[in-house]
Amino acid sequence: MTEFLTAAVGLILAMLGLGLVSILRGPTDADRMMAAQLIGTAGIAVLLLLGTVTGVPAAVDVALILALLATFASIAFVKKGLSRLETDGADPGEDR
Amino acid sequence: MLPPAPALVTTAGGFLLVLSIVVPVAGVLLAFVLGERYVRQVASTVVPVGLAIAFAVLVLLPRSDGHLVYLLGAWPPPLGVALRADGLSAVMLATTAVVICAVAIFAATDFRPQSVEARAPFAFWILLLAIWGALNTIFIAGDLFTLYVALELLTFAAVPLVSLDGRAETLRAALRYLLFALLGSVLYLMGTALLYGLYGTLDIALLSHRVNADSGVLIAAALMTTGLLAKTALFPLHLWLPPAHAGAPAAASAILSALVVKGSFFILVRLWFDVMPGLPGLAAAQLLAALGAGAILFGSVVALRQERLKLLIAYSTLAQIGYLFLMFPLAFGASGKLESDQALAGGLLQAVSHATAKAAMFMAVGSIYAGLGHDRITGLCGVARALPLSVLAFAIGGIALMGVQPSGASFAKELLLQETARTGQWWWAIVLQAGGMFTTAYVVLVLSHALAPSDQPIVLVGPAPLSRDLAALVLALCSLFLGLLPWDSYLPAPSDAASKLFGIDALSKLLLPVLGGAALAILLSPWPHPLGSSAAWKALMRVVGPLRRGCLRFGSLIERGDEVLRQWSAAGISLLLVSLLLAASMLAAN
Amino acid sequence: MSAVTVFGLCAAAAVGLGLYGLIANPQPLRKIIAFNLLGSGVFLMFGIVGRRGAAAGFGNDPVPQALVITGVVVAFSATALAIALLLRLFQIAGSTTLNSRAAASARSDPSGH
Amino acid sequence: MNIATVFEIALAAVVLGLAIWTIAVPDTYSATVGFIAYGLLVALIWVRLDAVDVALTEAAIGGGLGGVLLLGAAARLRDTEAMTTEGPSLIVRLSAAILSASIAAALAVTILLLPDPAPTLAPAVVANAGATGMTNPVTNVLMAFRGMDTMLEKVVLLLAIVGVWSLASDQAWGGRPGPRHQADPNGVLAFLARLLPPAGIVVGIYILWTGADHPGGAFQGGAVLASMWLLVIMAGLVDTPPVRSRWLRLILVAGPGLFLAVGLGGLCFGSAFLAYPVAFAKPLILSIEVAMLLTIATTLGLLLAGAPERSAER
Repeated sequence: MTEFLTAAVGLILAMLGLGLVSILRGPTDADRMMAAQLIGTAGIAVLLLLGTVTGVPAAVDVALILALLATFASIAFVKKGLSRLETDGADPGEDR
Repeated sequence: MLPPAPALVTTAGGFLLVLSIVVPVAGVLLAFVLGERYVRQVASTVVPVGLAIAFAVLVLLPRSDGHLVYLLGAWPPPLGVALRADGLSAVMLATTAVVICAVAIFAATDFRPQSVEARAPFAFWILLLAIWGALNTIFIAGDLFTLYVALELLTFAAVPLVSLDGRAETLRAALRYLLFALLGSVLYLMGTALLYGLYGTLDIALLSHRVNADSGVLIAAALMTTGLLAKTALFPLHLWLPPAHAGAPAAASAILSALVVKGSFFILVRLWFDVMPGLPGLAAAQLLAALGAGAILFGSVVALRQERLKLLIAYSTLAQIGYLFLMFPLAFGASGKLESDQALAGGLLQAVSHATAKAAMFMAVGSIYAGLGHDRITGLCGVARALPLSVLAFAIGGIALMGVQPSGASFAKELLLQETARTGQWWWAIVLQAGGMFTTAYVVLVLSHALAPSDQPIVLVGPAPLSRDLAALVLALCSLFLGLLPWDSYLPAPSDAASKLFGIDALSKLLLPVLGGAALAILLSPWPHPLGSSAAWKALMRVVGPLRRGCLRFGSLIERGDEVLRQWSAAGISLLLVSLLLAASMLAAN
Repeated sequence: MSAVTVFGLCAAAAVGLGLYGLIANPQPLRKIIAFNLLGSGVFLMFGIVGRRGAAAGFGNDPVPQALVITGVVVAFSATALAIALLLRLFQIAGSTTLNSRAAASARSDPSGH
Repeated sequence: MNIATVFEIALAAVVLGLAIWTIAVPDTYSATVGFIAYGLLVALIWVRLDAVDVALTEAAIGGGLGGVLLLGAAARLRDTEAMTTEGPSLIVRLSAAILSASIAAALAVTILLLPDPAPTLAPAVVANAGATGMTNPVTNVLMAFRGMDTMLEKVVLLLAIVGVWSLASDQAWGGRPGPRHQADPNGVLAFLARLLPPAGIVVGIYILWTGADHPGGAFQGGAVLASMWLLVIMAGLVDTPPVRSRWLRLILVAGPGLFLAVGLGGLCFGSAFLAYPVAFAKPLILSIEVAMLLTIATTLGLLLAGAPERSAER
């Protein structure tokens, strides 16, 4: 069972690596920022499996923090991106 | 000065060590909460208390066998953290307290809290207290990681001081300083990680009994040394120092130049003499001193070519930092073991005299700048009549620094020269003498401009409060009479050395640097002298003209070299090179 | 090959990359990122040291862990201060170069005295 | 080679790939995104090294808040990229690369040659754990055995705040840090900023509370709270407080202040500075941690917000 779970972790990591390659190359910033989301979801999966495999229940707490902070990073990105659009457009005073 | 065995109990009076850290830190917290209006009152309460604590340590130390120990939380090392003070710590604690006190008096008029513009005083007083707390921690912490936190505390307090006036230039200087200092502290931290991995403790006393000539230790030592050199701004890692020290407000420059660079220097001394006594070996020590010699040459020559007084002093700090590193090879005997503490005493004494003298000089220059509205050296004519006390403080500070008896610098030089004779390293005697001459050169240069008569009367643009000049003057006098103090209860210096400071012999030792310095000033300074139109000067120029042109060309070459070395990438590459060279020489020696 | 070996090499490589980026990249923001990378490499070294010292029922020596937590917070504050300086410099000078000579030639008037 | 090693190598490869990307990519913004991904993944390495406390810190502060800080700066500085001068010459880059590589190699060799059995303080930590009544060894080290470092590090955070604030212009001194955020009050951002923080606050407090006996603590909890606070600020629901506010300043010194006060209490009435009386050790440490949680959350939030930019009246 442990081997199976570890293999699953390895598979997720491999997928994550491949996903990162395609996303980070991506033409727009939005593509790149998907990386944080990808890490958020894949990282949570890895952590939950890892917690079970290695018998470290606190890994769940790390997954919890990862979920919150990855969301936060995405929101920060959206906010900066939006404000950039706005400064390029009509309202230069905001969010400089 | 290795303690006989790791002292793992709190000694009587050890609580003073705690207080010397807690009092400034409590001042920081209190000042932050009470805010702009009361920040100066908090500082003026904390400063005398801190001064009293430092002197209490000074009094108590000889009575408790030369060591004070305090176990924080009553946890003995390696699990807990100990505070330890020996003679070196006590001397540095007292010096810091005196300098901070003088700077606080000096700054009291500059950073007076006002209703509209309260940002600068708020930051200045808090950062001043924070620097004090950080330095005290550095002088007495007995744990390498506590030292790291203290080092970062020092950097975080020093960087905003540089950019206090908010001009783009000073912001750039502060950013360079911060980034380079961070690079230095990361290198230090790397060494700490390796040492913990090797010995399972970071306590200095425990480590000193556990280290052996392992390759891992030597690599850790090389990394930590390099990191500390970057923070001390030893040539060629000095890119951040001149703009930062010259751009800060005068009171801040005094602190940065006199004290902040001594913090990392002190940790370096601890590392080489206490954590791993003698382990780095003679070759690495020679390398350090060679960099020091380079600092003396580059710092002094570039200082003589500066147009602005503050930059001149900043470059002179660079040269003086180099001077501090000459003690390292002198402390090693021919066998590569640590043999003499006298060189260490000389080096520490030099650090103390530089701290007091340089703070006085920066404060005097601050007064001159405030009075004239500029600090161009060629525009200083007549300032001696307009601001006599400021110029006097500058002159006394300069005289103390160039090693006139009975200053601390002369005593330190005497100790180091004795060591060069003892160990047979005559080449460092030459560097020591040359360093003294260069110091004389830039002091003479400035004074000859300041004392020259002026055609038109000088109009002062700013107020010149008496308290500012007095603070600088007292500090300069301190430095001048340092050689008379009874050092032997704190530093391993022979008590009879001070008596040799007077007499015919001493006079001849004085004349050489003065004459040499005056010659260097004439040869290397590119600026027209106020007396340049007099007949005697013209006659002199006819004789030395070709030589002077050659020297000036040499000077401009050095200046260009300095500019290249102060590029970020060049400094970074030098940093890595220095660390690899240090590691290689240490590995070769063991 | 154990976890210590794999991640030890990883830590050393992160240190090397961080050092290179800090020195060779001209932009201050990239230097700050490189500093963070460098710092994380050093922290990982502490982690390796602690992992090797696993004993008494702990998988990792708690002392280096505590040192790393302190170090991470210090590194974060350093990053925040550096970025605040950088943004302020950009606001005032309009450029972020650390090279004072280039900055002076970029603007016509050399400011100050 | 067993399957665990394969997993470790894969993890190290992904992390190193991200590190190389972060250093090598020409666009600063992409480098920042790469660094965020790197920071979040390094947390996995820490879990693998059985250092969950550090993993929490690294995920929250290293990758999360640190990444957002860098992201904000990169967004603001984006337009400068075009005007930056060209990088250092090839020789400089080559020599920097060679020298950095040799330092990395020296480090790698040293790490691999560390002595076996490795020295450790873990047994000593266990033996003295009874004095504090807590079972999380890292919390014990941070709050008791090396309490001085932790207290000084809180002062470092405070100085960072002073440093950032000191960069304000004189007109803006005392005012509110950062720009005023505006968002559609009925938009998705405002919705999320109402939805997420309650959960986040619970998580933050849970991380603090569990820190007594399990991985967690004030730093990690504080970082989560800070991110929730910033989320609400970014959605325009509340504004940053003016730095003149006395309350704000009290919160900012609460952690180190209480720490110092308890330490001085130990100096006056107990056995030593920063020594806790055994009977009250746990409640004392917990109350310091609660104060630190508030201080850390506020400090981290304000460090991200930046220097005061607007006077408080507007």
